Amino acid sequence: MATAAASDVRVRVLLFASYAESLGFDSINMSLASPATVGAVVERLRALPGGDRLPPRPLCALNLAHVGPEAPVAAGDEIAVLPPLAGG
Amino acid sequence: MATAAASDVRVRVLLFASYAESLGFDSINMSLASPATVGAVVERLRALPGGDRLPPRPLCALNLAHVGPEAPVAAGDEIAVLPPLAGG
Amino acid sequence: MGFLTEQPIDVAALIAEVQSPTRGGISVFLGAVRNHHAGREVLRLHYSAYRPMAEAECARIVAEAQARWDAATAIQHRVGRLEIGETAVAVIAASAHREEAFAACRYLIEQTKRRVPIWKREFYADGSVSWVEAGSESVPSDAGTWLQPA
Amino acid sequence: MGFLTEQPIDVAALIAEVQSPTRGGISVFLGAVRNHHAGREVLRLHYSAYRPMAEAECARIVAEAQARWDAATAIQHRVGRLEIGETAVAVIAASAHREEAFAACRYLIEQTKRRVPIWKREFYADGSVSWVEAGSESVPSDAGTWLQPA
Repeated sequence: MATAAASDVRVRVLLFASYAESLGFDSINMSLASPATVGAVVERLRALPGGDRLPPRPLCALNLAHVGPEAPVAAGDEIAVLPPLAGG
Repeated sequence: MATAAASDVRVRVLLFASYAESLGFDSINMSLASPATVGAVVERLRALPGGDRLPPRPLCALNLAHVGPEAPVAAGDEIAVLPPLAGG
Repeated sequence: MGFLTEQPIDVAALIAEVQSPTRGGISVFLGAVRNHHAGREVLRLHYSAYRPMAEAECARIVAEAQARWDAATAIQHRVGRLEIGETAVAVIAASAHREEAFAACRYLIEQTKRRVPIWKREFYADGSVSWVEAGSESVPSDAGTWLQPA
Repeated sequence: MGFLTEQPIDVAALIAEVQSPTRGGISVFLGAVRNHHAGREVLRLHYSAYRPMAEAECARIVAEAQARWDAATAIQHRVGRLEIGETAVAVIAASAHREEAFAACRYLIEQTKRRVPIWKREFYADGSVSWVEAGSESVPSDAGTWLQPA
């Protein structure tokens, strides 16, 4: 992980279902160099053990709403990485 | 009504809802010259008092199934003349 | 038989009739009595039917839907006096796939409204009463599919 | 809130919520647990959710449907352990006209399946267990309408 700096963005990241199983955790706090995006969060997760299970562009949510990888993240945001949905 | 003859076709005719109200009855037995059709039944009804309430080609049923006016009728058949349907 | 009933329609019981472990998609349409019609306040209404034909026509519609889609289907239509908000008709289609369930359900209600010999008498707030004759007065030009061959 | 529930879904109660004397057409879709999937015998399943987002997404879907059609709508999705035949999801749209009720109902179920963060774990007769990942793995190319602007 990057060393925390004054300009770093600290966010909370949630994983679910098969992604949580693959990476072995379902939530993590992460610091990112500013400016940061949802895509940068995904990149960091993919570099972790088991992270190759994540596709390059998984479904993601930012503060409870679907967003694309280009969405900017701010300190305190909650980012969720979502396996293929199977409701209904 | 026509006088019954050996070749006459005797049928039962049912009227419903507004048609029964207009003609003042909801069932009648009728003899028709053979060969007869559903359309001939309608013509006879339209000539009766209140029969002008029936359109020239009303919805009709023969033995519990929708038919057109050209449908032939046989002795003992049940013909129904149906006002616009309003189920559902 | 049993497509027509004088009793309140039990939707849950009808659903249970068509549901099965292989049919996971269930589409239901309910028609309920509205409190207004053509700008007039409706108090209640009364459905009457040419009952043996209505039963036969519902049976034909159900058979057609089941032949066209892989679906189990049900129709129930209330007759007699109905109050505002009561269910006048319920149609249900259950299938393994929701597209088929929706399509079959839609077919059931459209054909029921077009073909089943049922009539409605509305009672209005101003004391008047009238037959509701929304459907076609004459044989529709596209009725060929459901007219019995001459 | 309350779009998700651990309790059995009470369809009649949901219908009563959206029905009114002015809305005579009610379209309901139910998804029930099937006993087979991709050729395997299913014994039961377990739904989990990203619950605060699932609630928020259902609220957005309902609001979208109500803005687009003149319809009252409801969504309820079960979470936790479900047995074969139990109702996993119920969506309902009530409108003055059946076309709108059907269209809104269809929208509710399609969007619920696409967008609400819920996952399904199936338990099979052979003792195995697996996540069912039927949906898209990546952001769909036509997701623009429901992605929040960056």
